[in-house]
Amino acid sequence: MKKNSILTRHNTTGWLFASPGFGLMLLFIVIPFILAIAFSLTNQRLMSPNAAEFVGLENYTNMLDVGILVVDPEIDASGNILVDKNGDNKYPRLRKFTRNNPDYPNVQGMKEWFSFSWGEQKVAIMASDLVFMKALVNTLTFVAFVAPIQGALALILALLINQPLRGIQIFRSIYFMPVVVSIVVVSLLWRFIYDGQNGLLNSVLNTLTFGHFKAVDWLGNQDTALGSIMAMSIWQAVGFHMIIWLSGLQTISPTLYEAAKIEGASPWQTFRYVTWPGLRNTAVLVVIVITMQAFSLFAQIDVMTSGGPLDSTQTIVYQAVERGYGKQDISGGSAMSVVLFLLVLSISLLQRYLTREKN
Amino acid sequence: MADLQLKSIEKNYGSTRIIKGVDIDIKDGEFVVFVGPSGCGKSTLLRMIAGLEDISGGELTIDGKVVNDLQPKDRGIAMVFQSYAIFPHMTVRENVGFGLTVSGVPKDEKVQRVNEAAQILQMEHLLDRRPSQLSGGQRQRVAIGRAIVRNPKVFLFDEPLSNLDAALRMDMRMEISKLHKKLDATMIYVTHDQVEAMTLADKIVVLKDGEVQQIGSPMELFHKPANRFVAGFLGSPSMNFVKVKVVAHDNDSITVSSDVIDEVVLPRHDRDVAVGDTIELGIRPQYLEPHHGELKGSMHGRVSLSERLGTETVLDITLADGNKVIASISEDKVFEVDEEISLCFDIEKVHIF
Amino acid sequence: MADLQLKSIEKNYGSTRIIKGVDIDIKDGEFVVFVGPSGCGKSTLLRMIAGLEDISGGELTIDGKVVNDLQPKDRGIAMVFQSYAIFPHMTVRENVGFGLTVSGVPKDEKVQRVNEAAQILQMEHLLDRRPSQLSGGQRQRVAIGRAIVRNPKVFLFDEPLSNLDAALRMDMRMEISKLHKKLDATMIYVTHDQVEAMTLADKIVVLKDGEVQQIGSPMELFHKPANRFVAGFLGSPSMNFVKVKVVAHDNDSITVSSDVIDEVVLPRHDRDVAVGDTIELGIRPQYLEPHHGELKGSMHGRVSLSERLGTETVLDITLADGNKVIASISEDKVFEVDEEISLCFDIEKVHIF
Amino acid sequence: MFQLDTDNPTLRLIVRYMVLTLIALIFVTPILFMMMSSLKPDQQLLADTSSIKAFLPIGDISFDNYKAAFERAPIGMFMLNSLLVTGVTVVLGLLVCSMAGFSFVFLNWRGKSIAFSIILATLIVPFETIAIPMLLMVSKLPWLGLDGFSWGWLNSYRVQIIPFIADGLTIFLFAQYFKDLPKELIEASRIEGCSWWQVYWRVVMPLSGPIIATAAILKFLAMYNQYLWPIMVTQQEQYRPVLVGLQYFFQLNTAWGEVMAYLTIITVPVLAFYLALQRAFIASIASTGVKG
Amino acid sequence: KTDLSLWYHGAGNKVEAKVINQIVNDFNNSQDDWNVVLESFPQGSYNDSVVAAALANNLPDILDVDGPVMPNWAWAGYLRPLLIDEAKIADFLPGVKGYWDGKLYSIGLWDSAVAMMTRRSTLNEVGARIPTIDSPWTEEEFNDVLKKLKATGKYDYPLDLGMAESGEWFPYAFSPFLQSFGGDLIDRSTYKTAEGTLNGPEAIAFGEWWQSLFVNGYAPGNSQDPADHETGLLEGKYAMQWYGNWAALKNLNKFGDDALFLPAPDFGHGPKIGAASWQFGVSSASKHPQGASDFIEFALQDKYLAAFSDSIGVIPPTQSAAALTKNYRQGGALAVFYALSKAQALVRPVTPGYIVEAKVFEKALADIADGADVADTLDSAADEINADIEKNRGYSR
Ligand SMILES: Nc1ncnc2c1ncn2[C@@H]1O[C@H](COP(=O)(O)OP(=O)(O)OP(=O)(O)O)[C@@H](O)[C@H]1O
Ligand SMILES: Nc1ncnc2c1ncn2[C@@H]1O[C@H](COP(=O)(O)OP(=O)(O)OP(=O)(O)O)[C@@H](O)[C@H]1O
Ligand SMILES: [Mg+2]
Ligand SMILES: [Mg+2]
Repeated sequence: MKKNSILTRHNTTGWLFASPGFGLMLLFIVIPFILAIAFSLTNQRLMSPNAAEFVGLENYTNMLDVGILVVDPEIDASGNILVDKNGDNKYPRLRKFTRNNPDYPNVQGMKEWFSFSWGEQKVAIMASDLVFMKALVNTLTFVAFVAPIQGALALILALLINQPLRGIQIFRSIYFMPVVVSIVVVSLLWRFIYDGQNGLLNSVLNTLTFGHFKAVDWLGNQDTALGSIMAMSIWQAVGFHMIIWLSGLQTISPTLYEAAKIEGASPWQTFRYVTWPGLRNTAVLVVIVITMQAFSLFAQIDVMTSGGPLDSTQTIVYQAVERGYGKQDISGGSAMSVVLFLLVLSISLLQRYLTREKN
Repeated sequence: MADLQLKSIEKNYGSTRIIKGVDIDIKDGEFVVFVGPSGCGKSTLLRMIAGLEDISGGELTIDGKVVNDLQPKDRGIAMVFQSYAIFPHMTVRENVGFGLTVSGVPKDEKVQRVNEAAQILQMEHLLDRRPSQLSGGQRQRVAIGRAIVRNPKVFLFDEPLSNLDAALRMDMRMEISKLHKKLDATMIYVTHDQVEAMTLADKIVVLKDGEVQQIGSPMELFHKPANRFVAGFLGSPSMNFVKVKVVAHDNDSITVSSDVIDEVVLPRHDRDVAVGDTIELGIRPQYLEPHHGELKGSMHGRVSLSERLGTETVLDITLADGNKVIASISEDKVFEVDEEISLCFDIEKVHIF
Repeated sequence: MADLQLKSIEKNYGSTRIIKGVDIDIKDGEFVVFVGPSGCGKSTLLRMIAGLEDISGGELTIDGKVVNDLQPKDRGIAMVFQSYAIFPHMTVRENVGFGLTVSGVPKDEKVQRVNEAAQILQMEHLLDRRPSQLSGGQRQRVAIGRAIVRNPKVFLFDEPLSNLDAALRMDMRMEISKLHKKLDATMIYVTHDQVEAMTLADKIVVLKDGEVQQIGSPMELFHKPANRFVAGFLGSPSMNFVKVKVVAHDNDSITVSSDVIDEVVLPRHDRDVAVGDTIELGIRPQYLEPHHGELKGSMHGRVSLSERLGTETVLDITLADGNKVIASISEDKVFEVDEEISLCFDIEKVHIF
Repeated sequence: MFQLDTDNPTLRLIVRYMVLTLIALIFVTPILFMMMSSLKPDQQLLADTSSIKAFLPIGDISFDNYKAAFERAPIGMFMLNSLLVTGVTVVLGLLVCSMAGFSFVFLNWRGKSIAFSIILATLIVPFETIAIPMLLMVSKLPWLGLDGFSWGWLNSYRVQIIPFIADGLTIFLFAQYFKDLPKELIEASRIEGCSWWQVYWRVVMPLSGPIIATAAILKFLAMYNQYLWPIMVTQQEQYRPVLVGLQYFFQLNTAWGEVMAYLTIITVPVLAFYLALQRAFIASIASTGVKG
Repeated sequence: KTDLSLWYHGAGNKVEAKVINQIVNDFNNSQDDWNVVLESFPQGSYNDSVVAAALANNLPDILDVDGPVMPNWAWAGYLRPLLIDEAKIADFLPGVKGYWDGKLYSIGLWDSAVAMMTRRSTLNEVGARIPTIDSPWTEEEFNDVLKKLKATGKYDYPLDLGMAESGEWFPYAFSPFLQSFGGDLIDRSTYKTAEGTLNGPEAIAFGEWWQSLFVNGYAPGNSQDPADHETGLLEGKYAMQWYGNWAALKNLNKFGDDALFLPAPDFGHGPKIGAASWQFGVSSASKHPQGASDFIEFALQDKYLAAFSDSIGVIPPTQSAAALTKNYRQGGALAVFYALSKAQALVRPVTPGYIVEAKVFEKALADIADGADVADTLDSAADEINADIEKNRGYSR
């Protein structure tokens, strides 16, 4: 678009065409977002008789502060290290250090995020907003799993659906169906499916294994909750990406397939050498869209787990909403959103940078 | 390296019959060209040989073995497509070696065979480029290289040159011709460019509406077309057809005339005619010799368009009865539009239909 | 209806100079063809005339008025694109009448003018079809109809025929030629097909790398090319160039020879030469007459490929020094590959560069 | 792609259809579950959730839940509101976004690339983030209506429509599509004397059917499923959309049968809309092609 | 007539709508100054709607408010004190009177109560004593009952706490346990800190006990199936259910005389249950506070209180109203709830910070139920509450 020809040199017309759309976006997205950024620098409450005050980056530091605490094992009178039942060293409780202890000013009010042993000592990584840290990790985990899996499944479906079979349109519609249904509705339905005692999933698995399967409390178990939500999210959105893949598939020239066939390529070789390379641009788009959707994970959590059990399904957007609306701390919630925005922005810039390099 | 037989090959799409029982015999090492108007079924026939389309009826044998139900890769064929069908994300080397890669040929052997093929096609310096960095002709060469490297029994080409511009087309045509001589392989070539057909083929198969019109060497077809269709199809500009009435005939000759042609005596052809019959004369534009004015010659008309190409002049001539003929003169001559001219022709070179 | 002047027209893309100061004078009613190799700037020049590209330097006048900064629609031009650019969602009638519709011409007048245009192009029966129901040639006719109907001062064509197949191209070429005669409008036509250029143009402009090489009538360019480039560009197959040494010269003649050419005396051209200079002879393939064996003629070589086209035979000949020349004979003759032959040529038809 | 190493074409076909059908089951079951449950009384519905019965219309089947649902909430009104708000937003959105896309692709103006970057960046902003600032803003915006000038947009259709007319994704989709339109068509129409508006309206839009369908379904989905915003801005029942209506069914004792009936009712229009546009939709995404 | 707008949280509930409409109509017909216009909202999003309206300066004249939320709204300036003669409500249950900062901001037309619902036969089977209001179960007794019930193996779980419900149920139903242990959400003497009350030794004891319920398999955890919660007791999957009076009729219908509604156990500091349900207040935005108050006062008539009770099962706030009802009159099937309310009810902390306290408490309980470390969790909860109080400058104005 460097060209500046008579054909396209039209300042006023250009503005006239763009301004309704662009103006609305400025008014209803950009300005509110700038306001949100402004909120994040104050102690604005959702409702309060007190006027907001500028607090600088306090909301951010409260959220992102981490510290390190090195703890010596407990020692008995004779100087021996105390050992618990399992033979591990016993350490004093961390609340001793983090609560009203002026000797450790840098970890006041913090909670243990995770810890590891360092010789005799225990090194604990402390976070001032532990829930947010978990939300951050969960969100990244969610993205890291959902993006590739959903992308891959969508691709497989697209390949299936790309066959020239009679009635394939019907299957296309069916696979796309979950996309059409509101995610709130879908989440409600899946709560029944995931139920711990007699949910559908458990009974199906039970039947399939002839009763050998032990019922799992899918949403109530720390180890399975996030995974279950991932599975459902993939189920819901995979049809959407299937369609995008399909469009990519249809841009690959059929003669390339014929050539590969004549050269004697197996189906897998055909995929590896013809299909996949032909989908590279599509892949970039799919990854970007999935990533953005995954980062804004909210409705599923809100309806299905409220972030539990034990914060194993906390996510950034859910936290931001919980903080901003539930706890009326609109400045804290805004700060989280800004952090999320910056995170996604940097990831997509990185993605763009990487893909540009290769071309 | 292989001979092919097509025995009453048929192809139906649903209830439409596209190929209507085609018989062709192709000998080992022969260069066969399929020509015919667009939609006549050339590609379909070729693709059936390749195994890309099911054969609806008849039998296809390669080296005496029926291959109707064999997968493409098991037929020992290689194919070069009009759109090249080279893989855009692979280097030339990878493209050429693709068939070997997928069939698991050891690396050393692969390298060697790719190099050999590249040498034959004089594209060793291109091996590490990507298709996007190649010109059209070079791309087509890559496609051919990919075919060569596998040592197929039969090469199939589907209009391999029609995406190239005129000059390049001429070069590549010559290269394919040389390649055929060098490899001595059986080749089947589809085109609708008659120059390609004439220059490349050992044997031309003229198709129309899924039926074979004539099979023979280029000169056989050119000089002895089996029917009007074949006659009109080969040669450029295409043959003029003029309706005449038989005035008289004997064992050796036929005398004909019409409103626009003075009575001429033609050598007798192997065709039964009766006096009063309307027959058609076929005269190639190159054998029509125009002269200014109505001086001599047996046809008369007006120049409606004259195209001077420097070494050749093409005339559009409207005859007295409104029909048109084209004359082509192999030198630069000036004719005025609307000028009256008369045309001579060599009675030996006239075809009768 | 209009004359055009291009005065040192230039075009830069960023720092790249695409058109390097072009001067062309086009008279009212003239048919001007721009030719040149791909990428030489033909389209760019045409698009600058149309107003689709900015003019970076120089002056463009139409009917004496500088139009550099005028919008396309205000220049009184119409343009026909290679890809037809007809609107797929409109019928032929709507397509042809589109220019009139958007400029608010009254309905009656529009109907009348569309019908007129359709009549000129003999496509009245197509008026209610959609573009997808048309063949390539018919589509191009619609595009031309859309141009005609607006009664422009200047018609611009950018390779209008290159998407059509050979036979159709020939027909459409003739139609455009007739159209020009009928409308008597100024037309500018871009092509890289030299046959089109030769047959259509009143005046050919040969471009190379954004510079004009020669401007003149087709025969001027063919018989008196200004340089080697123009000589090689026009004529098919293209001109042979042979390097020779000047052996002697006087006022009327030059004597030359080389390893492969026996001494010949050529008529003097208007070129300064000294004895011992290396010069190039340009000989068109049609003017090289091959003979079997080393009987007569002044060049010697071996046939490396012989193509029989029925009424024409093209020979690829390798000379003793390894260079190649092409000879074209306008009859069907048989030469064997590798046969030794000698070549005669008409010294009057030799060009010296 | 997926070939089986069998030479029996019929068998191959059967296997393919079986695979397709099995997968289809995975996608259709939850929705089937919803529809079947809506026909059952609560007691049975809850008991059935643990078995295959959940998908079968067996037991005590009736439309009582639907009757009850219609009594509980003014479903017709909610539906009308939703369709009105969604319809108007989709239509205006397509217009405004396609115009912006047109401008970005075919016209040149100062600040264009910055504007485009801003639009792309807005794709990343989650709506939850800006809801409160936006609420504060719309409550103070002026409006000139039939009954004169007023301040504040709450409790109206406009507050549900106007903020969502323009969105980055739609603009982006249109821009992508326009880039692939043959440039000659635009140039030809300019030479024929079209103004830019005529180029847009007479040439570009008629050629954009497929992308219009795509954008329409995506926007329809997004709008129809609005929830947070209507809760904040519609204090009067007469303006509420369907998803807010869903809340009517979660009282002290949730009536699951009615919930399922309501869910079924509100899902039907979307499915219908989707199926209507399906053809164009799939064709269009396919033809948009994806350029990197 | 002047219009007065009234917002109510009961959209989607037909019987409730009937009563409230009745009141509105009666009021509008009873005088010539005011015309009350009702707007109903679905309960699930009612608070969000009101907050949004408040932010946008769009509040109605009269609105209803959940009892414990009232101080927050009053503090934020959404509500104004009622213009009602307090003598008129002297005999109302304490839980329905919304006092904050010494002023009456809201008044409820009913109260609710929670009880341990079970069956006589169930307890008899394990030989458990049937507790009474005067002599509730002690902690040991209660734990023992659970243990015995568990040991029968007849039940999926001995006790249904209603973990499937979320939101306000947690502080409403479970904070009384904490209070009975001697802790609280916040130090009620100052309302300035939770340190020591929410994470003191008593609170930790409560936490450990709470966790033991789930560790021992006495109660289903956070992932309880809502369907089971609804029907578990009736179907015999659960032996006891800690639930509100609104579900009592179901049990009565099913079990008849066998049904029992028992008081909360005493964990050392007396048995406690929650109080305060939805109440009516007047918004500060109202231009006609007198008319608004008049309407509320009008609604306080016994017949309406009884009508609500009869239609949605809630507890009437006065003895006289109770006498008019089917279930709560002397000897009525649910009269026990009236008694429970009277004897054990303790309102949730009356402070604007309650909103955050409730959220924090809910999460802490859920986490402990899921196995989190009790002391650490309660510490975090106390910290968060204190931080919130600090951010709001002690919720002073
Ligand atoms: N899949 C198909 N279904 C139905 N008809 C088909 C199909 N493929 C080709 N045809 C028809 O078969 C006929 C022969 O097609 P084919 O491609 O073989 O022609 P062709 O001789 O190669 O023409 P061209 O010179 O244009 O390539 C055409 O009329 C075409 O319309
Ligand atoms: N937008 C552009 N930016 C930079 N260079 C350009 C641009 N458009 C064209 N060019 C260059 O300008 C030169 C002339 O292009 P032009 O299209 O005029 O060639 P042409 O003579 O029409 O060639 P062809 O016969 O292939 O159509 C080419 O070298 C091309 O690469
Ligand atoms: Mg073909
Ligand atoms: Mg060009």
